[in-house]
Amino acid sequence: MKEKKIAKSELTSFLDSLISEYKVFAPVKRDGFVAFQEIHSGSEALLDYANSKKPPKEIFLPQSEVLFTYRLGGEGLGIEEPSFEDEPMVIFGIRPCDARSLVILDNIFNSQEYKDVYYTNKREKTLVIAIGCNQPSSTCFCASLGGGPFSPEGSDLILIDIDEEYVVQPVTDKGERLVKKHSQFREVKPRGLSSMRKVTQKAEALIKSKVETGEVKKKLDRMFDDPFWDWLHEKCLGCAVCTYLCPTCHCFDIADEATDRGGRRVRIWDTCAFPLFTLEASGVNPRPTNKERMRQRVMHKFKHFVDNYNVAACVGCGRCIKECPVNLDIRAVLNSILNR
Amino acid sequence: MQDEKVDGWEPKIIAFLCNWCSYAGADLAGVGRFQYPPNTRIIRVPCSSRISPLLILKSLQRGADGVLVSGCHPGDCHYLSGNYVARRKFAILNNLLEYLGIEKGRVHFAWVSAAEGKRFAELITEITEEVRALGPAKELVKKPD
Amino acid sequence: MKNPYLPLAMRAEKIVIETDDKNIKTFSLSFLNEAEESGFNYLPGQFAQLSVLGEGEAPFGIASSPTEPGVLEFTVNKTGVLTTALHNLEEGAIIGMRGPLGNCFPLEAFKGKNIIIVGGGFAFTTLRSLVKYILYHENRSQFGNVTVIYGARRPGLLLYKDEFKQWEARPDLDVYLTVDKADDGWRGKVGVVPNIIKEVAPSPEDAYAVVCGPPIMIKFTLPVLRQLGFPPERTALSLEMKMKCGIGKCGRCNIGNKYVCQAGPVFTLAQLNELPGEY
Amino acid sequence: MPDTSVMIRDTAKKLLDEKRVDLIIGFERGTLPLRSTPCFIRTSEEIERLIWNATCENNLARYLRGRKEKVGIVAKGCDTRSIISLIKEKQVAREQLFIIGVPCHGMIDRRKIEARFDGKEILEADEITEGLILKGNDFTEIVDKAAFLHNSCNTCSYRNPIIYDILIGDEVEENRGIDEYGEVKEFEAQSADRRWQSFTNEISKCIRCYACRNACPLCYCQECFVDSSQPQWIGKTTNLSDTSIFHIVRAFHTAGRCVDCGACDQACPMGIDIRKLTKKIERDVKELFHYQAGVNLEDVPPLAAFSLDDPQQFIR
Repeated sequence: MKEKKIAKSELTSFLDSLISEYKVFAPVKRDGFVAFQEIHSGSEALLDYANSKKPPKEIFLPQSEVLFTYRLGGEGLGIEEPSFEDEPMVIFGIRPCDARSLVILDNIFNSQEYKDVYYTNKREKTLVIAIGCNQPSSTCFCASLGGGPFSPEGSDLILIDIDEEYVVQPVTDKGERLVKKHSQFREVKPRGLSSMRKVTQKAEALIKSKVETGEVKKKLDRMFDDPFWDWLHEKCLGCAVCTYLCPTCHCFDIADEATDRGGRRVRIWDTCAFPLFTLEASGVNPRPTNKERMRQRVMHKFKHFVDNYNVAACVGCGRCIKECPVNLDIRAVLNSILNR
Repeated sequence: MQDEKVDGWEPKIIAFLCNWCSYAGADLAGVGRFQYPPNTRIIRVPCSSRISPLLILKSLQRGADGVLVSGCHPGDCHYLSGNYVARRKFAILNNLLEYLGIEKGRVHFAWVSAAEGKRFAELITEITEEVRALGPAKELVKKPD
Repeated sequence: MKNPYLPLAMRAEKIVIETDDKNIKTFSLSFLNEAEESGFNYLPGQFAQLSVLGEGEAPFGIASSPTEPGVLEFTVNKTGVLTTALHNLEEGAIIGMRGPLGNCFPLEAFKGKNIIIVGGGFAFTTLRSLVKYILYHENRSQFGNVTVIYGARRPGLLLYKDEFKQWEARPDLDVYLTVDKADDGWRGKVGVVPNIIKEVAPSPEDAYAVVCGPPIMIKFTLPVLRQLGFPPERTALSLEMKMKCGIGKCGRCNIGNKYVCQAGPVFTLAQLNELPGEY
Repeated sequence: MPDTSVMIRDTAKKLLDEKRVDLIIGFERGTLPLRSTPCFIRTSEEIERLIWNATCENNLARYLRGRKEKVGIVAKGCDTRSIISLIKEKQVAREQLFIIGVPCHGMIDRRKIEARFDGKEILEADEITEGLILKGNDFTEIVDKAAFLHNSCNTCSYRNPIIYDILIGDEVEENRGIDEYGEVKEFEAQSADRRWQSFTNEISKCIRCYACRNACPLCYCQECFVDSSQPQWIGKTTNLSDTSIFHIVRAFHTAGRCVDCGACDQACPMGIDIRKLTKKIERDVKELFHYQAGVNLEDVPPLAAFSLDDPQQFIR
């Protein structure tokens, strides 16, 4: 599809026109960090940022989500589903790694046999507009996982910053239609395209972190009983920072919350790092210590997910690396797996 | 407890009373026919030291407008020192709740002996009026988000 | 789009106490809505999620057989929050049910084979479904000899006593009941299940073994079956793991790369041998 | 004076070689600038991994419970206070430990540095005596370390280890003239409404990852009240009431035990000011019961004791 451009000075008006039609999520600064939130004016969107603290997965898989409410006392169960009448949405300014994470999550929530209506309903109504990463962080290793600072996968449209303007690459028909519809998008001159190539090459060269994840998978295939796991977890606190801040982690719990004559069933993020995750009512726990839980996290992301969906459940965004309270760096873990 | 209407609002107070003194005091108030407002729901516990802060906070979360914790006077504890230990715990909790901005007058502590039926009735009357003056509980009430 | 998280409304028509410690009850449920009933097609070995609204949801193997329409049965051992809530219900209560979930016993592979059904303790629920399914008059001729070996710690803890009485009287299946510790009235065998299997020594020739039971029983039963000559491909087990969604999304019931809720709960030993031993 | 890292390595090597301990818990170089990471050393070949610098923030006492072997532990002042609390609570035996005490000048708060550079990534950091040389894509800057210490380090008056088997280097001068409870007083000075608002603003950031709880050396309940299902004390969502109760009760559970090491604050990915609560409780414990956690092995923990004349003005 053909590239276009949009002048930075026109971005706000473009966002404003999106806001008139869509619920628009964009990065904003909140409590000292960057978060994806609904904006009501184009000028609210933050353009100069590395990435959000929490991944935008929460737009589709919120940390807490009501599955249904119920009232006791009537006929039957008295269940009421949520409306599912979400407005059409736009995520603007998502990073290419996070856009890819949505495609990875689709494997789970939009599977053949059981469609997760809560997720797919929002997902299908959302346009994804990414902004490429001219300045990847030292913790970014997207290129090791099949992505890259300008990877189009998962986006409908991707913007590449070439100083005064963005080159706009439509990725899907949806993206193309959006470009056609809005007057802010104009023809891009060959000079613009060549600056784009310069920018992307420069950024790609900045990604120094590399892990041979394909080899990791081959190693993991034979590593379940490896003594490696005996010490890997030793400094892990067993908290949920890495999994809750991960754009591809999607495990959840379901719980009921009762009030007087009614209540609700909610689903909540959950994590393999917690003992409760697999603790059975009988007291049996197949993953009783940090060792098994850490192994599950690594195996799930880099082996089981690859077995089942042919893609690792990691996009190399680096959030878990930046935020781990004890600097347990997943890249170091993967590299030591390679050395086994 | 969350579903009642606001107009015609009556405060709801949860009273955790120790089995040996305060509950007996409440009983005596009944036997002695001392009048007090009917807003209080009594929960009998073995000792004031049995009261975990969680019980107090959970009461406020689930819609109690006030909480009273009451046990034997110092020196009278059936288990000798339960109320002394509880006193330290409550001192910290009481300060912490006030510090965080939970209105003074939501959570009350009192010593009531088995002989103080009249005092119990007066205490409940006072607390009910104090809580009524504050209006419905706000801070910790769990609202659907 | 169908919402896979919504339970269907069921009425508890009958609640029967199974064991003398009163810890195990069987719930007979009927559909409130007929259309939902006709859309509900299951096979022995599958499970469903039962809900008590306000308390939660948990998975249970279906203990009834699809050959007896109109009713769905679940046998529930009181262990945690939800099972306690179920036990507190009275007949007539409305229960939520989501299913059928998971795979079923390899019924196609069973056809024409002798079937050895081994169960222990509370884990006879889906086996009961299987026995009933095989004994159903339209199905019986498709299967060879059927041997049932079922044990519990003591007579009072055996499930489905009345049905076992009927089965014992039938000429077309062999039933061996055993207890670890007998009481006065006990006329069955005494000894742990693996020992009884040794004693009965079913032939592995043209046969398929199905095993459900507590981990300790499984652990000692599998070597006995192997010794008798049952190959791992013809030994089936039903597994239990903590589950929440039951539809392969919530991420907790995996063994290696397989979710027990979707790829299981029934696995052949050959399949399990390919997976890590984390269950 | 020899380098602290070298002295730690020498001590650790000796301990392992002489089989006086089976395990050394210390710090090694992290994978990011301004980051070191806990390490567990069992053979003297691995000794070179051990380091010491101003980013050794984690409280290693967290890793002591439940161990059977003899452990050598690298411990700052606050870490030794936690160890004292753990010994008092019989979670670890003094005899089981060889404490390698390291006087501390305070640990760097990398988030403060990140904020100062407003999102520009620090790619390299070198520590010099008073300062840090920070390098990014198009800048190099020297900053004063003291300006970027953790809040808990700024108010710390126990920089020197309280108990130890060996002290590495010389004692450092303790903070003087600091108002340890300045932040608490500032918070207290606001109206009740403002206090509640500012508390809930903080708590609304919580994602219930329990990093605060899990990083805390003293949060070791077999079953945390948030994990209990019978009864279920609080809901599992990020509902503000539930998260508030989590934080209030967790803080309360640290009463008379918290040594203000700041591990909870440091672990929180959302930057919640958890010390606002724990510091208040710590002050109350000091004022009401004249007790400070982890400063000696003798004093009885305040909530395991009482005095006949404890304050009770709040009780009718």
